[in-house]
Amino acid sequence: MKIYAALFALLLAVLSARGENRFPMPQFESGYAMPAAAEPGAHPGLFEALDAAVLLGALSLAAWLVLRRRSRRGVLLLSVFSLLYFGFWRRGCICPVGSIQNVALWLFDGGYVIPLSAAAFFILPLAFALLFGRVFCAAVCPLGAVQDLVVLFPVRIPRHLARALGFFPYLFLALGVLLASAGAGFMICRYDPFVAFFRLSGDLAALAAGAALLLLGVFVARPYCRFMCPYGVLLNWMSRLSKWHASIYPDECVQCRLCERACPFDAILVPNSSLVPEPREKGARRLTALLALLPFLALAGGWAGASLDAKLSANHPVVRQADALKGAPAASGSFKSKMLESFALGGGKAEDVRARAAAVREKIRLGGWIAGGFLGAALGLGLIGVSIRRSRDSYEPDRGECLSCARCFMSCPREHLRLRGGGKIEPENGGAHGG
Amino acid sequence: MEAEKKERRPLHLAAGAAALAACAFSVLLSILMVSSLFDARASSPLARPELDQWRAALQADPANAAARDALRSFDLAARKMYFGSLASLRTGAWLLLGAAAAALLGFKAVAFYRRRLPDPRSYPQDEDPLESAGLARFTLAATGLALLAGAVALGLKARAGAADSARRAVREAPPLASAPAGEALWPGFRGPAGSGACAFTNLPVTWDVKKGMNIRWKSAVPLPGRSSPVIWGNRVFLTGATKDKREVYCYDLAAGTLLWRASVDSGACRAVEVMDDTGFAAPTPVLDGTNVYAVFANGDVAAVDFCSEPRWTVNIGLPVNSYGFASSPVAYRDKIIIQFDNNPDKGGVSELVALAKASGRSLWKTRRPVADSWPTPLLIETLAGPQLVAAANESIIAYNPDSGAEIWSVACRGSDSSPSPLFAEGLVIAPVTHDKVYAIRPGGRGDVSQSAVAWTSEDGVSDVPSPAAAGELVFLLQSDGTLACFGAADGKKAWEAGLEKYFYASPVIAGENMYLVSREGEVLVLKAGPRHEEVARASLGEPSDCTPAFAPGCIVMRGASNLFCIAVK
Amino acid sequence: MKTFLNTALAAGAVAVLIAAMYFLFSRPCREPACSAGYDAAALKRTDPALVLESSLKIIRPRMTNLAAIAVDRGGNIYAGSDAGVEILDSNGTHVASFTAVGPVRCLAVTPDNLVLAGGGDSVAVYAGDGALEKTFCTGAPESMITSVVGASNFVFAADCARRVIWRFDRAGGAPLVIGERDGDQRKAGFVVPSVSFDLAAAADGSLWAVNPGEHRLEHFSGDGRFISSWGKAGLAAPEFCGCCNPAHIALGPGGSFVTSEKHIVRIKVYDKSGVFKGVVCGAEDWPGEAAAPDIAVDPAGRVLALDRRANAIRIYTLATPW
Amino acid sequence: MAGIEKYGAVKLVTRRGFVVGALRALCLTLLGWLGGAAFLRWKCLGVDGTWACGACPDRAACRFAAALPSKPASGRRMVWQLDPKKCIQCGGCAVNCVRQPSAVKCVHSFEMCGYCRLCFGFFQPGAKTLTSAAENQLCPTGAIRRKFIEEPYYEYTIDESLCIGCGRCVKGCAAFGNGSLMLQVRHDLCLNCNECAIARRCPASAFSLVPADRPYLFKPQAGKGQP
Repeated sequence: MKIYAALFALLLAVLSARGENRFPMPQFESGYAMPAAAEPGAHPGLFEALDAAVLLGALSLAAWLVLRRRSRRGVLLLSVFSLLYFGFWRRGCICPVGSIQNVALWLFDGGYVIPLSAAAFFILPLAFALLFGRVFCAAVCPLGAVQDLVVLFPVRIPRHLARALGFFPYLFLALGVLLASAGAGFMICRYDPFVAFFRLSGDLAALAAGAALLLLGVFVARPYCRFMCPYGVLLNWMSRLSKWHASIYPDECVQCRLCERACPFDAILVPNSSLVPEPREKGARRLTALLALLPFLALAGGWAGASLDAKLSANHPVVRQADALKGAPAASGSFKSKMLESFALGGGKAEDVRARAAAVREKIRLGGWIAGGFLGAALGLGLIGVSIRRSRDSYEPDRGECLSCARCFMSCPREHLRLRGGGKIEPENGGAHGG
Repeated sequence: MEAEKKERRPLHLAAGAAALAACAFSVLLSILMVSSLFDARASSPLARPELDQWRAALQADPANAAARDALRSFDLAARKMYFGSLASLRTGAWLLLGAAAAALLGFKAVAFYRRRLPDPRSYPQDEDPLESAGLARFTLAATGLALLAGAVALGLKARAGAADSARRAVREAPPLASAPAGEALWPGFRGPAGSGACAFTNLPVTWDVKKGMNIRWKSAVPLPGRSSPVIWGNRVFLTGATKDKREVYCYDLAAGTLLWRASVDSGACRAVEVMDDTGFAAPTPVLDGTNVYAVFANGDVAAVDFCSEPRWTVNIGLPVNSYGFASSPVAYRDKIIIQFDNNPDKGGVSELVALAKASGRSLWKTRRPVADSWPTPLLIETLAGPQLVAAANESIIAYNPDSGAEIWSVACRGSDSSPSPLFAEGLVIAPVTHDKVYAIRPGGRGDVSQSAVAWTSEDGVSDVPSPAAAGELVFLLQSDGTLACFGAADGKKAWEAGLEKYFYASPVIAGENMYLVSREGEVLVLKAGPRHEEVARASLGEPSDCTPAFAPGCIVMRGASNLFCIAVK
Repeated sequence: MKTFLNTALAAGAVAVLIAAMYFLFSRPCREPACSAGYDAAALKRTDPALVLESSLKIIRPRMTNLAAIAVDRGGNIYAGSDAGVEILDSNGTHVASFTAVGPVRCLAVTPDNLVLAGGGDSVAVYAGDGALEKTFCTGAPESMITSVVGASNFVFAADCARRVIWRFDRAGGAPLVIGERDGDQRKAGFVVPSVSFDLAAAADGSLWAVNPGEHRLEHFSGDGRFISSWGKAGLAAPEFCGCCNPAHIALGPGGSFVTSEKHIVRIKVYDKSGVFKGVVCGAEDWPGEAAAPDIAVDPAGRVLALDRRANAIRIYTLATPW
Repeated sequence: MAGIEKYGAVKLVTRRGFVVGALRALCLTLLGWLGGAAFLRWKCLGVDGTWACGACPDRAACRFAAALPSKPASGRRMVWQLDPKKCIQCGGCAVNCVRQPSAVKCVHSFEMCGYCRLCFGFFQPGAKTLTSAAENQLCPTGAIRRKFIEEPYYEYTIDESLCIGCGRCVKGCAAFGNGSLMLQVRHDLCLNCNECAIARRCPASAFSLVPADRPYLFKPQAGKGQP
């Protein structure tokens, strides 16, 4: 009822200001009681807290399952739970992937208050990645879970191809953060291929794209996570710095090569100490060349990004309105004509809109420089990363790429020994799901 | 191990079969769902043309029971179909989910039973790390470059699109000057007072386009037009049009760069026939410091602000006019007033039309008892208040520019009248083609044909060019080159001269000198005095029917295809 | 062989992937379907053939927030605002102005040039020089006076909250309630869905009142007996459309009617038997206006309309005589 | 963590280990700061979007949670809603919502309704007869119920299971009536997407996030409380 009080006060203000008419209520003689318009409330607020709590619990459990219990089955069950809870029950919103944009908007726009759940969804998985690796991807992320479940006949994508595709997540990250921070919409949510499934409704286009991705996922394991997910980029960085990380073998590597094909994501690094490295000075020369190239790549990227300002800023409502205001009146029924109609209704000044639009364009132009520069630098660092060789004498997970899905554990003979010794799990139902 | 496989075989098969069945089912289901989705789209409540047709039929004939029943049954069916398909979509989604899960489980089971112990010997040798690193570098670089190229291409495309957009135009344009005293101000046809005269004396009398002598700049005008340039502060405006394109141009007075061009289309886009001598952009635009108001041959009237933002565009009707519409608009307070004279024999209606500067909305229209004519109305201030004098073949009528009410009129018997009236020595001097020159005292009311005519003159009756006045002298130029000079007050002819050239442009006077632009582009400069005295001659090097515009230190002239700014260097 | 197969598969996969994403990305932002079947703008257009030829004069009173206008027998124009009343002569030149006791919602001038200003539940009576003579009160707190007229010996006030007309004698006493619900001719009495309930006094001392909810004008004798009514609902030009129209009426020379409507803002002329004559000005002439302009007809037969947005009074002089 | 040390630990080259550890510590601090800032901002923010402690001269006061007024959490939960004052009834709500039919419905503010016999929100413009037959109804799904109350008043109620939020009735009522019909997001249906699909395509930019404890933006309830 507070709202009515407020509105009525507002009304009175309006009346006194503009002498506006009031509506005399009909005098019913038949004793008719006037109903009130129903106002169903929003979902109760405790969901926010609940989501955050469930997330925390799931993450801890996942970390425990992967690093301590080393149980693929547990991870699988947990991921099914996450899919059902965060996916189908909570309808995939809010998810950490999208929370990037909430954080960006909040950091760049003082007016926006980030929902605590969004903040938690952004921070917790990263923090866990810093400590335990990408356990979030393994068992908590609903988008990951739905893809992980359909991995049936994984094929190995040639490394170089995987590398190239691995650049796209950086692209999405840069664009998503740029647009979100400029208030030009949440691109990452817009192109989330699975949220339509979680809602069991949505655009045909979105559903089709999701289905395509899932079908693809039968052969190419987790295509979205590996080749699109912008949040994966951050997790990748954090995971490289992780304090503890899943390892293929419980104690030591016996170089049996049994795990070599166990990872559907091709995130297992084979020992290379035995191979002959290329001549030292050659590598050194290449490395210096790439290092020298780095700033130029960044500059070029920045320039390209800035040159996209017009295209990018077209997503911003104010810019769209300014564009609608320019040029001759549009055909009735068109989107432009509707914008003009609403502008006329609001009774604002075209100059103001134009000024605000110009400001937005400048902002996005600057953002384009930064985002493009970031992409250029990412490219350069990627090239460098490909070119430096660290010698390994045992099979290790690639800390950045490894999703801690625990598939490889059961392919290690030492793990079987451990289980026997521990005797916790009988060997036959220690189900190894490695393809 | 083998034994284990054997005993598990049936399970294995069962799982596989179940998986395949579930697959088939879900495929079928998804097909059905897509179809019902299209049903929902097809029966969308938002677009039901049949319904609208039947409604129209009913509107026409309420008793049409057939249409009524058809409408009702269709409406019911469509609603059923819509909500039905939505419901089936909802249930289908859950079913599909279940089926997919079942298929997944089945396949998992198969994969589980099919699993083999890993056999490293069977693995192909992993690709050589060095080689793969090289490949990776290549593909990564290729991807990056491809993205870069794509971004740049997109960016450039957008740039090209926005190249001549108003935003850039405004950014490049010099700061807007609302012409104060001393600044250039030539806001409409034949200058501020419509007398074709100004007091500037620092203007060149001779120049040479080829050598560039005294030519400040020369820039091409995209579309043809006989409208004359107008000037406000540091900007020159003019219009150009073809049969199906109409544009307003803004040039920088200092440098002559085309700052922007705005196209005008009221959407009425009705074709109109004009004579080549008139063209599609004969009316000269008028300025009020914020907008330029332009009129075109097809009745389109547009207001464009000084930064190229279109304010409004309306069509006041298709002119019915044997030569093509040519009368220029007049700006008065919050109104744009247009003398819209049309040929009654061809079903035209002659009106004086007042549009609101703000919206283009018609504020008032006043019928005019005249046939089609071409003069531009003249706004004068009298003791009794402002008057708008509109000359035509049959009569010269003064209106109240606020209400459009008629104040006085003088009957005449001209035909094809084009010259605009002039205000000099307290007299309205109106040459009426093929009739006489009338000098009228604007005091009276009603029909003042007898009472208010101060003097008339048989000769000096111009047909195309409008007169010009310098102090007490009036200059009347005929298209065949006969130039006559009268005393404005008494109508006594001071002198007359044959210039042996053809003129459509109106004479304009700057200080001492009178500039006359001949049809082939020869510009004669005469003394605007009681004796015929030629000062100089120069040429634009291209034909011109446009009246020059004056700004401090320079003359702006429009040729057939170029705009010239002539100034003493 | 195996690697080749893998590469091919992977390439195909990537193709599908890119295609899917492109499909998503390049999908143009779906534009809202025009809510077809309801083009309000089209309904508001006026048929130019019905527009009566007229010339327009605009006068600008000094007061702002004008709410009502009236004309006296001399043709002087009275404009009421939330501050007071301004008097202008027939050419629109300022004559005088005085402050009112409360905001003026409706205004009238009696034959002997007393100014009646209605608002809230009362009618204030001022002498021509603005001296407050007396105040008539309905005595019903909820009442809301939306129109007042002064006949030779009575003052009528329309009360849109009570949905009745009050009649006072010149002393402000003997309040008589007119137009309450009666079973027979006027089943529901006055139906006033929104605040527009206008009156006009005929020369013979009888009273014309708007029944906006029923879209008709009703005729009462001076002593409050219902005599007759005319007007029908509909979108056509001669009819009254929307909720509560006509919002304002005025009587022209010879008992002809001038009506002013809201929503489709237009001013129309009917002859004394309610036959449609034509439109003085249609919605095109009232851009952005939704409320009905208050109207009055001066002795010269000019139609005065209050343009609240421009804070001006438009004076239409009809070319055709009444 | 002994077990993890035993099974999961990764032996690091010491120098690299040091750098990595430092970076890790840095990232953790950053994340912590982010969380703290988000919490403070959330806690300090008044329902109206201003700092609740904006009254106190130094913003520093906000750092101490004790100094902060404890607001109900729901006050800071935001939900999508559209402003009827900006709405132009373009019909986008009906087609752009991720739900079918849309979570946007027409609501009826009875206090503003004139209970007219001829309701321009219910009847087709120019309907010949005032019956609820299909040819007369404006609503494409027949979601408006018309009930006779007493001469001459009729009550109009919205059947939300049928309403698709196209806003035709709203347009009609706004154009010719009191404007008592308006479009609103029903929060029992709205999924409260992170980015509202309708808001993104609203030509009037009428959608915005509003506090969840006052989730409806009706027009001023004009009829309420006669003087």
